[in-house]
Amino acid sequence: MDFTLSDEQKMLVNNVENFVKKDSPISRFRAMRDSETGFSEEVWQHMAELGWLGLPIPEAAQGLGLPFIDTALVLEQLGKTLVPEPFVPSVVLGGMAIAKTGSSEQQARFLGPMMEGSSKLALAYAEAASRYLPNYVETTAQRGPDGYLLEGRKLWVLSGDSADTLVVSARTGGKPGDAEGVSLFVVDANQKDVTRTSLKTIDGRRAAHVELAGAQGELLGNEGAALPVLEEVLDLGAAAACAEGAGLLQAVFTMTRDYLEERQQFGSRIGAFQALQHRCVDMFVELELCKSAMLLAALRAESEDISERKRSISVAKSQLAMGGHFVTRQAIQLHGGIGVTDEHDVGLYFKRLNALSVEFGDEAYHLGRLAEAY
Amino acid sequence: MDFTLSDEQKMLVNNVENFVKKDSPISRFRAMRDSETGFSEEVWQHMAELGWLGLPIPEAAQGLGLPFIDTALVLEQLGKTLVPEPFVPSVVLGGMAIAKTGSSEQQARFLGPMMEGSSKLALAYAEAASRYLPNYVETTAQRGPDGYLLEGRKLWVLSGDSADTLVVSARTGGKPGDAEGVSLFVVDANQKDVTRTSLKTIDGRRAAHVELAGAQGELLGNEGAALPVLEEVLDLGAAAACAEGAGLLQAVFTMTRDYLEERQQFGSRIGAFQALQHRCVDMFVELELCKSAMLLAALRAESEDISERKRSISVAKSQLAMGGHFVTRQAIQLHGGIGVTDEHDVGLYFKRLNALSVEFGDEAYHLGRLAEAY
Amino acid sequence: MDLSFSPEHQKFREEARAWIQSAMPEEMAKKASVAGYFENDERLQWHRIMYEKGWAAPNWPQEYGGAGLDPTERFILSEELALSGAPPLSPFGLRMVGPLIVQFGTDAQRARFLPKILNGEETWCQGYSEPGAGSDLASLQLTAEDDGQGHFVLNGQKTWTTYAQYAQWIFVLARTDRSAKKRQAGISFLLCDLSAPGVRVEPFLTLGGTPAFCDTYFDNVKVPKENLVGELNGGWSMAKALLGHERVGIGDVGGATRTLRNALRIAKNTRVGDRTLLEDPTVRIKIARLEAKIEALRMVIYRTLAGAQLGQAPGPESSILKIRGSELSQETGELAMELMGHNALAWFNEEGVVPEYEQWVASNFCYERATTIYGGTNEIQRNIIAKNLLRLPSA
Amino acid sequence: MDLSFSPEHQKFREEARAWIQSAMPEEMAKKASVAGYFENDERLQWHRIMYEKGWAAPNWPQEYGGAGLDPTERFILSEELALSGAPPLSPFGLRMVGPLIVQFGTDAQRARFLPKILNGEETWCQGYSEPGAGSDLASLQLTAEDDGQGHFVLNGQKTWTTYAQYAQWIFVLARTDRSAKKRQAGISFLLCDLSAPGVRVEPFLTLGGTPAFCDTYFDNVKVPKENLVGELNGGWSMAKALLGHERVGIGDVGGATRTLRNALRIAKNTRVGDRTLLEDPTVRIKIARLEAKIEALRMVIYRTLAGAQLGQAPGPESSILKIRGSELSQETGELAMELMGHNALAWFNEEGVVPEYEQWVASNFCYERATTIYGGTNEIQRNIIAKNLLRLPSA
Repeated sequence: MDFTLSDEQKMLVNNVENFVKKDSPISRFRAMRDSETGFSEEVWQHMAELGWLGLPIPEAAQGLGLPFIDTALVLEQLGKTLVPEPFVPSVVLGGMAIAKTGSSEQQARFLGPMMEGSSKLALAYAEAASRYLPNYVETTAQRGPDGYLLEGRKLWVLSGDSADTLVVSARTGGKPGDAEGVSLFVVDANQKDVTRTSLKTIDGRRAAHVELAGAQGELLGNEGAALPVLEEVLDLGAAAACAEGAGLLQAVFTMTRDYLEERQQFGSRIGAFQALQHRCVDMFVELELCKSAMLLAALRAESEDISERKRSISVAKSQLAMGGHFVTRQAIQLHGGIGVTDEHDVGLYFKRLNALSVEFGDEAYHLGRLAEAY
Repeated sequence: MDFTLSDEQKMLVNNVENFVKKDSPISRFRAMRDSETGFSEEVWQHMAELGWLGLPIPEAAQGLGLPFIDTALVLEQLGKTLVPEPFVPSVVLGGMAIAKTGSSEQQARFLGPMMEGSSKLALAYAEAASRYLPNYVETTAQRGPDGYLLEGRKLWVLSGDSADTLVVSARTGGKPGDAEGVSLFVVDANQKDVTRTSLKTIDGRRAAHVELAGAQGELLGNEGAALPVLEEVLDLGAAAACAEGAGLLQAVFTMTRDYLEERQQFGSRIGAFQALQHRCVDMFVELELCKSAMLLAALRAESEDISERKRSISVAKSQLAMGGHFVTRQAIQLHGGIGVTDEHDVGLYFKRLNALSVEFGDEAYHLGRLAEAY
Repeated sequence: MDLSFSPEHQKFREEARAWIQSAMPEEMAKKASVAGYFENDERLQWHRIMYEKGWAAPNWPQEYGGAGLDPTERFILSEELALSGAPPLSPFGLRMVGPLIVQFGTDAQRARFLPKILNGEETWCQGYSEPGAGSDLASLQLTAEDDGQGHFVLNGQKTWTTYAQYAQWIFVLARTDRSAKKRQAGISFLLCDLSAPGVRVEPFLTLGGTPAFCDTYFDNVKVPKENLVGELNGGWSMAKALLGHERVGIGDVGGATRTLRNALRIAKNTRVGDRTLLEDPTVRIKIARLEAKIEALRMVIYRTLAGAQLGQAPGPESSILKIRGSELSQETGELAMELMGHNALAWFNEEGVVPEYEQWVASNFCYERATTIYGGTNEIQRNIIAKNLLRLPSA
Repeated sequence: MDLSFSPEHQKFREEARAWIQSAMPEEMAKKASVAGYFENDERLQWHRIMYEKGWAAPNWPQEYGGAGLDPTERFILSEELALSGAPPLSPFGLRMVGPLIVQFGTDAQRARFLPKILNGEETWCQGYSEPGAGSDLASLQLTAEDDGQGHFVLNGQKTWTTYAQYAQWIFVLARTDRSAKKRQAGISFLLCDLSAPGVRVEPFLTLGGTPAFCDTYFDNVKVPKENLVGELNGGWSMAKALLGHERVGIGDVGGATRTLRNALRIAKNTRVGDRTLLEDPTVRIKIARLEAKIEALRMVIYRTLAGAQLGQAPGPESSILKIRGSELSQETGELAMELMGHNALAWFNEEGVVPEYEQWVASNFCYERATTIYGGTNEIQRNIIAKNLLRLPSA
């Protein structure tokens, strides 16, 4: 076991840390959330130039091919100021789905532009009855003369409003709930048979509901065999949420600790009150658990032992929900009145944590998945 | 709505309070728990003389016929020093089962001696696979030439070791889990086809496993129709547990509060430490909820609206488990080292609460029962 | 002992429920059925309807326009209102400054202010908290200097002056004697016209995205001396009395009950594969646990209420209402959020994106974080109970 | 970064596991498999077996008989021992006074005491707490007066001298200078023969019904001066160092893991009607929640361990181990109790009344209340973290 960072990792983390501090303080997120897309195209291009968009993409597809922990370390830093660019939807979800299933030609065609910043990807898997189950696919794909035609409705596609290219799960066989018969398709988001509704989310970002009315789709990988990859990609998403969550919680914890030191009431700094001190320690306990669990998730996200991967991800994701809700709710409580205004940053973290705990499966879903082994 | 006690109720409570203070301090329970039966026959006779054993028994059966709340008020006082005599098994369970199902002749024959103190009753309903379900009866009763013969094994019959007469649920028809086909029988505990194993329980009391190998039983009420009454009696048992629990929690709370006031560490009374003050307040919150919920249970225990009765009992019993575990566990924590010895009384309350939270259905069972209405 | 409401009270409940249903305009009823956010004009509209019915100020003495209801009827009415989802009437006039003026005001003050509070013509807001004086209200800094010409001159800032942007009047605690030794001394209770020169109101959004909060700034604002309520420098005890009012929050389980019912509705209507979410035993048990907690607290309320009906002061059991009531408000909202799954991501989108009964869940859930903070944080409540009720030693 | 154990360490784990299985006598293995309570002679028997293997004192320097294991091997060994359910070796000699004598003792003390601690010939107990000095250890009252004839004379009482009835020696903190201004000054660390005249040991039962605790009384007990460890009046810093040792509790999730596995076994084997308890989703989720909590804490341990392997001092993450580890010990036991249903009523009955894997659950559950108390209550731990690590202001 070894949890020390390599020199390369240190440099990477350092670069992101500097970027976050200088170029993306929390005030930038606050400003962006009222803009149309919720993020800055300019910053996105900057991220592309820095090479970040290729971090986990295999070298064969011209990415950096770094282990997922490196992406997680980057996301942990980005989480500290809630950097709003669609890194996870485009790189981790859409990008890795194509990297894991696409032909060399497809990888070059879709991932190249994504990594260069000229194309954005998103993953469309959730549906009205799927909740967090990737196998409950009611959207269908029928093979036609010019490829596949997709029919159905995908919900809560993260950053699906600004993506130009969607990776969509659809059923080419079997019935909803079956493991077999799920396929992945690349879908041009701007074609006329795709209708998107842009949605604001609680964390000041955007998602889309996507109506597919006979939309053209291009098959990725083998027909009907995509469920394992889809699960793998969603687990990467969960690991990404854990990583971003760890950074977020560190930031909100520090903010709260500092507030306890600085805020005066009853002639005393409120951090001197034992009941608040103990609460702060309980927050620290959960923070440390979330930080450790995020390492577990990131280091096992690519494990070849699938049950080990799922178990680790589910441990970390449920820890993020349990610990994250506690830390962010208490952060607001300890801030008192200003904590429940939209003015103070603590609420931004609170809301983002709520989104992270839902995305890629909530606590109940992941505990249920853990229990499958019993 | 009215929660004031009538003059008669005040007098009754006052009598029991005096008895508890003078004749049954917690030290008496401590002494009794190592005796053979766990209680004092002399005190039991005294209770009979005072008329307490007939409190909820209908006037038609020569009891006092008082509403169940009066019995609950008595039990609340008895709970304060963990008075160990088998009031609930004999009066509330066995007694009320016979009162609700027996013929006048049976009531006179079994309840008269019970109220006089010359006979003790117990209720045998739990089995290996029943958990808390009264309808999962595998014990069978077959009609023979001289009445019914019972075959099966009943577990955790409270005070079943010292009772001479058992009320036993057995199946005269249907299969385990069915509502129909459950009957109640009076069984002479001393007949040769009944084998009892006396058991020590966590709360220093006694129970028995009862082997019925063709034991003679006398039918109570209509064959196969006893489930509603059995449920009713078990709900009375649950209400009794809530009442005793409320008294228990009041006592252990007061003991803890006083300890906080008296114990010195770091040159200060530990009750001055804010973290412990807040814990104590949280205990107080749960105590008040348990006290209020016990009134709900006791006042609705005899409600003619069965769903209202079940709902009220289940609310109160799950509150007792939730609040009671919290209060007693924290009572030990706040007592520190002496709290985890067998020497200090706080542990006696802790253990009794554990028993009360199991008996007549635990938190999960009662929450499940609440959810049946959804 | 008796747990049932008297036949008269049961009848009153039925009447109240029926009246609320019939009195609510259609649009309002629709919003009420999904626990939506009401705009100011909707709240005023409902105030007027309640006023016409005579129920705007159930707690006031009848001579000033009170409803003439007994404590149980008042409770029933507030519970039915909460369950109906009707717009909550602004509490600052009706439940706070109004009763205070009744108790401590002059006849002239009563005549000037009470009728317009009652009929909704003048809306009030509360000027207690300041940026540096939240839990520690006694450290407030807003000054009120006697200008020798019949006025107090206000300078400073109040915050969390909820809905000040819609209000005509504000009641403030201000420091009239800066030399007082005890921080609680030297504070007076003043009534200030928000249209007076020098008053500036700046609304800001709550965590729930709604425009409920304001900062209110005072720059040499003149308040006529006749707008002093009670004794000069005697404002603290009145303020505390008011906080007590605010803390009781006796109707709180109405909101939690309503939110839990909504959670049940969400569970029933949410599909998970071939089943509904409500078929999941883990979901059922979560709902049931909150039901048990709410019902246990409801019994505490009933005990308090039965005492009040007999004219008794609230017993020790009532001290837990604020703490547990606010916790349950939050826990029910948290459960509703959890049950919504991905729909919990939704934030102020157009109708139809999520079912209408889910539309306001996230905003309410966020705003409800305030319930364990306002009216004295739950930590302050615990301090008070530890000291005053449990008599634990002080450091 | 790498989360896997090295092949060498994996091999060590397999070897350790295999050795434990083969080395345990049959009767002991049976008890171990059901987490039973071990009598003193069984603990001693296992001590001797571990001693023969060279693993009695993994933390000691090799020159005094340590096992020569690296930090990860030591962790693996302690985890495998915990999972096996083997009798825990008495920590007072091996993990507490032994290392202290190594660090602060004289050569003569090392030669006299260490070998017999190692081979189990002499068992020790700990004399820290007193009736009036629990969390506030510095207020201890046991006096040690110099008799001018080469002895300290002990008078007073120690309590929670766990297993003193089986021990030959006790190490005590005693007040050697009553005039010291700071309460922590004037305290010395002494080694006392329990067979010395004037020592009286009175065992008493724990909440779990087991005879683990004792009061130990000292009535003019003479302790030769050569049994002073470290400086005269310098005992406090050594005592604190030891408490630190006790607090780390790095192997704690071994016990919680084992209890959770037992809970799973109970759920699998408990019938509820026509199903097993484990088929109930609400039960599954309860087990899973604790699994997630344990595994998250295990990662914290791994981080600490990986640092130790590199010779680094424990990082801030390690400070949470005692708090969370003790909570999980309790929560797993609470769950096991819940799953047992009526069987949770059982208390020290004969075999067969409940399944053998349920036999000790209730006793352990009760005793585990101590884990949030001993070695510094969790409240004290929070005080320490708040002050030393989070640097929150002091009152």
